[in-house]
Amino acid sequence: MTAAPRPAASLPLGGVDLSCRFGPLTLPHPVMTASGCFAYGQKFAPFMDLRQLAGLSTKGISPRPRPGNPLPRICETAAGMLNSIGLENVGAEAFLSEKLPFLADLGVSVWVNFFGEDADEYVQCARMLDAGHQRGIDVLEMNISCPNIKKGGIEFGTVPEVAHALTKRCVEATRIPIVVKLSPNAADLPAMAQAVADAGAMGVSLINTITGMAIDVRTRRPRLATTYGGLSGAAIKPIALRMIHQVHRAVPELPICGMGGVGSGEDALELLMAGASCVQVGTANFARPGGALEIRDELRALMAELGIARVAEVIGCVEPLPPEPAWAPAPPDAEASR
Amino acid sequence: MTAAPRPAASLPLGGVDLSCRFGPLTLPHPVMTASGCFAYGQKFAPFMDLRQLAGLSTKGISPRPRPGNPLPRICETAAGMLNSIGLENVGAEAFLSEKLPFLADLGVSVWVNFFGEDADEYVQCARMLDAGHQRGIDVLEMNISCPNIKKGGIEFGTVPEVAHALTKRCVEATRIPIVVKLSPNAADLPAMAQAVADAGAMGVSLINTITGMAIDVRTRRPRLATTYGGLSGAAIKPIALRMIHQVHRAVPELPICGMGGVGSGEDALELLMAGASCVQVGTANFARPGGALEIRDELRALMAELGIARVAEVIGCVEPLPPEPAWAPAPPDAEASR
Amino acid sequence: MATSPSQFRARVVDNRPLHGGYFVLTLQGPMAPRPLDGVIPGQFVMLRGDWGRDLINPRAFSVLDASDDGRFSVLLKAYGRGTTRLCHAPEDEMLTVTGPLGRGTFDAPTVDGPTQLLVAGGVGLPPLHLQARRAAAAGLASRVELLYGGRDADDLVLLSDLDAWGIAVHLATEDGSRGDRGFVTVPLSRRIERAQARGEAVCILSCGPTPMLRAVRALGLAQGVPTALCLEEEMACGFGVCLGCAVPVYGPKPYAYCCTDGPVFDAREVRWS
Amino acid sequence: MATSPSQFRARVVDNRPLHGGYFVLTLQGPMAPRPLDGVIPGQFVMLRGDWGRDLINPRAFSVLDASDDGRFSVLLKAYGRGTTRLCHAPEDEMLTVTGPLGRGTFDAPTVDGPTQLLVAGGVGLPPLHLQARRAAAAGLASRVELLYGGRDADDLVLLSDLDAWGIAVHLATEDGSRGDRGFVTVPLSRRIERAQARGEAVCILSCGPTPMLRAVRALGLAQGVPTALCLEEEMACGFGVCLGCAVPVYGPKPYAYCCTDGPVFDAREVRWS
Ligand SMILES: Cc1cc2nc3c(=O)[nH]c(=O)nc-3n(C[C@H](O)[C@H](O)[C@H](O)COP(=O)(O)OP(=O)(O)OC[C@H]3O[C@@H](n4cnc5c(N)ncnc54)[C@H](O)[C@@H]3O)c2cc1C
Ligand SMILES: Cc1cc2nc3c(=O)[nH]c(=O)nc-3n(C[C@H](O)[C@H](O)[C@H](O)COP(=O)(O)OP(=O)(O)OC[C@H]3O[C@@H](n4cnc5c(N)ncnc54)[C@H](O)[C@@H]3O)c2cc1C
Ligand SMILES: Cc1cc2nc3c(=O)[nH]c(=O)nc-3n(C[C@H](O)[C@H](O)[C@H](O)COP(=O)(O)O)c2cc1C
Ligand SMILES: Cc1cc2nc3c(=O)[nH]c(=O)nc-3n(C[C@H](O)[C@H](O)[C@H](O)COP(=O)(O)O)c2cc1C
Ligand code: FES
Ligand code: FES
Repeated sequence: MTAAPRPAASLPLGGVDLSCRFGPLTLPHPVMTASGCFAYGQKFAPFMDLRQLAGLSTKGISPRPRPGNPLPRICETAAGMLNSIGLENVGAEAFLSEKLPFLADLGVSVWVNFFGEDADEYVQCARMLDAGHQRGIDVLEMNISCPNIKKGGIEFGTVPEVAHALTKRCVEATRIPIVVKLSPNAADLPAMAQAVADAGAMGVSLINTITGMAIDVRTRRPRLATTYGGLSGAAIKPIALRMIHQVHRAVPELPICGMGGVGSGEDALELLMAGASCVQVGTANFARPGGALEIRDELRALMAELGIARVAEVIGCVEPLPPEPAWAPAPPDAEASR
Repeated sequence: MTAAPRPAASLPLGGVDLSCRFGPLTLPHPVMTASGCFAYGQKFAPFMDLRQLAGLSTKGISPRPRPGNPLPRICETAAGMLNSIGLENVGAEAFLSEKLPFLADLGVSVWVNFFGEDADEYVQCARMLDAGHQRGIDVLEMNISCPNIKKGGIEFGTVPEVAHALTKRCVEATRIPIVVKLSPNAADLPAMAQAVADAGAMGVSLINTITGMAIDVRTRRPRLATTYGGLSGAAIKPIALRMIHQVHRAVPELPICGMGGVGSGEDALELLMAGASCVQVGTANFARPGGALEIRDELRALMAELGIARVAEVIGCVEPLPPEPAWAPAPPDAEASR
Repeated sequence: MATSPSQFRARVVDNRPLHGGYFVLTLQGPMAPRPLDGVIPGQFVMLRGDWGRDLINPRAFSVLDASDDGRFSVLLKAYGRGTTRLCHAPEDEMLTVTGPLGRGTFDAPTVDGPTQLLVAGGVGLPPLHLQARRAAAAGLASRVELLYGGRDADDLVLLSDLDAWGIAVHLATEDGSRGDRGFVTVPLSRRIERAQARGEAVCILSCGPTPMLRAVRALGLAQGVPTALCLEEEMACGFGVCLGCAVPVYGPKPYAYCCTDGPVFDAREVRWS
Repeated sequence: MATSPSQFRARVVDNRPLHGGYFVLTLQGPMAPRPLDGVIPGQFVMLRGDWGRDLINPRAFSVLDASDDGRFSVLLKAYGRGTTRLCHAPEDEMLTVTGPLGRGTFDAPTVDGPTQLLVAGGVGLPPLHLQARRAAAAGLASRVELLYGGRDADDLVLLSDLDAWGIAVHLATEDGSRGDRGFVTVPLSRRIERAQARGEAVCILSCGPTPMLRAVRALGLAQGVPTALCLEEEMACGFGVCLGCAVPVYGPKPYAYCCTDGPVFDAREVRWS
């Protein structure tokens, strides 16, 4: 316990300004909800005032509707869960006509998560969703990291050159800014981030779920029909923090939307300090449908307690611990102190 | 919940044969203890009968002694912990003279975990430890995956060609069989496993800790002096299972020593079913210094309950769930059933 | 359909052990509004204690009863980690509750409708118990009958309620210690045969372990008896957003959702082998 | 040094709230052998409840006292998740205990040795409290004095014990509500000055929050008073195998281990800035 607590005068709640920027976007606070964990928003209306969110990311959209994977699709693990939903969604067309109007009306930042089964489908999807430009869609969050579809997915997410080419084509296909959601299964995240930044991405989202597995020893079967699924929740927060920090250090000017195990205001602040410009709440929405706004309130209270007036102050602010005094066989002033 | 429990007559405890094989080795049961979580064994003597272990893996040994990293070196996370011990160890020479005799006397399988700061040091270490051939060392567990040293480490663990070359040199440097401990941070585990198998490794150990981070929001400092550390414990079990399963499917003849979050007999059985030939208990030793033998007993009881007579029966036995009946707009016998 | 769901805190006011490892957990929810007013048999709640960072998702439990003093109860049995904790929840512990959830529910019995055969097993009793309670309260006790199966006599709980409501009960136990020896399908097929012999219209409403539901479904389909199944799928959210609780179905789309389309489904619709 | 450590189960027989958020948790361990027989001030135990898969490692607590009926106690305050749970551990809860741990401990006072100034803060009281208890039991109450600092009067606990044992006590509180206003170093420097003025040999034994220990160390080194510090480092195992609890030191090796070399260290040896 060598780090002395940083002395800081606490602030009144009102002294905290939660507003923040994500590239060109201005957000009222840094707490959004994550793709696949918030459906298309509507179903949370009984539980929270959706207009108070900073923004939300929709379930991943593909050019055509998809039915999703066989069941079982989810299973709980230690401090986390696995899912293999299979990117079930209504398809771009139905999204634009049936879901977007509701979202556009909310006045929050709407990020449409999207993907395709191959590169052409990605581009096609970006082109289709371009119809939402200035009609409610603020960001296209390009998911190159889903472990749950057969073709594409993983490969786009692990090879920088492939990701670069794909991003470039999608950026050219739409007027809406693109944020690329990177795969935590990639060996070199900074290279991936640089590659998509060079291709014109406005920012990156990280992390998506990490590929995992669970087995029912009684039936000798995997607990998910697809054998593998994506691990999310508190268990992965340390990995998310590391990846956000690595990318922020390597490509400091690239805004990062951080996610992975955020379940409290303190978790959110950790991600911001690692280098995220805003955060998304995923799995925690299931247990606490109003959780994202509670997390915003906790963040405000914690910032007040710690004397942090503005979000921008702390983005990526974490610094190495001071070095220990140099080792020597005897204390420097061994004689003096006797 | 579609998988019906597999019917199996339960067995008396005595009807369970826990003995198993790891390549040429015969083990009395599949539960060993993991490197870095069991020191050099002695300190567990007050808590358990060490002779009852299947085997143990020592703290990672380098050619010269190492002092380890500055503090803080550990921190707890959700269902897991981060460590950055820095591969502190007594060095190969002191290990052979001071630690090995005690271990050799135990009559259990002694795996000496080792590493170097560069390729030459790896080879040097393997050569030095070769003095333990038929004097107590059964396996050299080559750690190419430690996130906590500056040079080498990670790179050896993520590039198949580099791992192949390193393994080959070490295999040639010693008469003791080599098991390579792979890095979970590699993007393509099966390729890594194949590469080291081709180079003459007797088997692989997986997984080592996954690189992670935690931040103290009050001090704005990382919770570990080295910023990043290795995540272990229950939180990572789903990732361990996936990697073990992937490698076992890709290189079925290669024995796998599995580890990552084993804390119960059921966990151990899960890893065996995913494809491990034996398991190592790591982090769980800290809370339960006698835990490895309790886990062995739980495994025996669970196998008896499930009617599993021999360990070999279940290694890699997990099979996909049966497919759902094909979808159709109407039930196949819609009329008949009315 | 009951009111739209909300999330609220509720206090454990009673956690009564029955025999066979079952517990009736009674919770005190808010009074105004009472979130579970008008709850329908088959609807459920998601429950979670202040369990920290493990056991991250809430657990689903059918509502056993809800009264107008804001109290409601569920029937529990220890299955895994979550239910084990709930079985040991002490008085005054606070739980987080989401509900009422579930849109597809059991139809109420009617004077001239088919006799409803309520087929229950294990922790599948609650929706049928509530169905019976409501039937009795509506003076329709004779329009429902409970067929109830368990491993042994100990595995059959809350039977005195059914007696008190004057509802016919047919029992089956695997070890024959009470009622028919065998599965609940034994009295069920006998009852269906009797109905068919005398031209009585019957339908099946069933809830219980999946193997039981499969057998009930097969029987219902084979005999041409309209069958409604209350399913249990693994759930993360309970309100239609995680898409984890997919139920394979025949119909315009290959999957329906247990939490929002169900938990009650027409047996013909369910795509089971 | 006490007997070699073991792991055992112990039952909560009392969890007594004091003021200021402190609790004295008393546990009943096995009787034969009694694992904590002969425990030495500074030794500690690792405690963990049946907490499931989260909070995976046990927590370290100095032994406050151990009696020959197999009971022993620790002083607690809620700090994070683990200590919060322990503060709420109900009677009869079973905990897993490993101990006694720690080799480096406080030297016992002697008739002709230096006066031991026991400098305590917060939850650092137990080793010094036990040291004082043992001194009194050995008829050496006059050879030890307690210097005890806290935020306010509420933050100073178990003082009546010291009174009963006839041990001199010097208090300090940050808000001045009891004893000197300021840190415990205020009465400590006065006491050292007094000793130096009259040629009295004194030594410091200290345990408390790290910032306090840093100040005590600085003072001890500056005044040339032999100073023993009982340190708290984050621990996973408590018995020398995880190597997590490194303490930077001067000496043949750059690190010593809090759990096996300590927790008590010579202030000169500790490599702190
Ligand atoms: C609509 C509905 C109503 C239910 N009503 C009742 C009831 O009245 N009484 C009762 O005792 N049980 C009921 N169940 C089952 C109950 O939800 C599970 O037994 C419980 O979730 C198991 O949790 P666990 O932590 O004990 O088990 P674990 O195996 O540790 O749980 C791990 C995960 O699997 C899920 N899970 C495991 N088994 C089931 C299952 N059979 N159904 C759904 N999810 C499961 C859990 O929710 C959790 O997310 C109901 C389930 C559903 C879907
Ligand atoms: C030798 C020794 C004796 C101690 N004696 C006492 C005592 O008598 N009474 C008392 O209340 N506390 C004592 N502590 C401190 C106590 O162990 C920590 O406050 C406790 O571990 C915090 O756990 P938590 O879950 O509440 O905090 P969290 O912050 O949630 O814990 C997270 C992790 O950090 C570790 N940790 C956090 N703070 C400390 C710390 N200060 N020291 C060591 N580990 C820490 C925990 O063990 C855990 O692994 C002692 C510590 C040591 C090393
Ligand atoms: C059930 C479920 C479905 C998800 N679906 C998507 C998706 O469609 N597209 C996507 O980019 N991420 C998806 N994710 C990943 C989350 O958006 C998020 O990146 C991840 O869960 C980590 O955050 P968390 O730990 O807060 O959940 C999904 C996650 C879960 C749990
Ligand atoms: C404190 C600590 C130190 C470790 N040191 C080593 C090491 O020296 N060499 C090595 O190969 N693995 C080391 N490991 C990794 C473990 O051997 C094991 O692979 C990993 O912890 C996963 O298993 P677990 O979840 O059971 O702990 C260490 C792990 C921990 C927690
Ligand atoms: S449980 Fe989440 S969609 Fe049904
Ligand atoms: S706590 Fe593990 S070595 Fe000290």
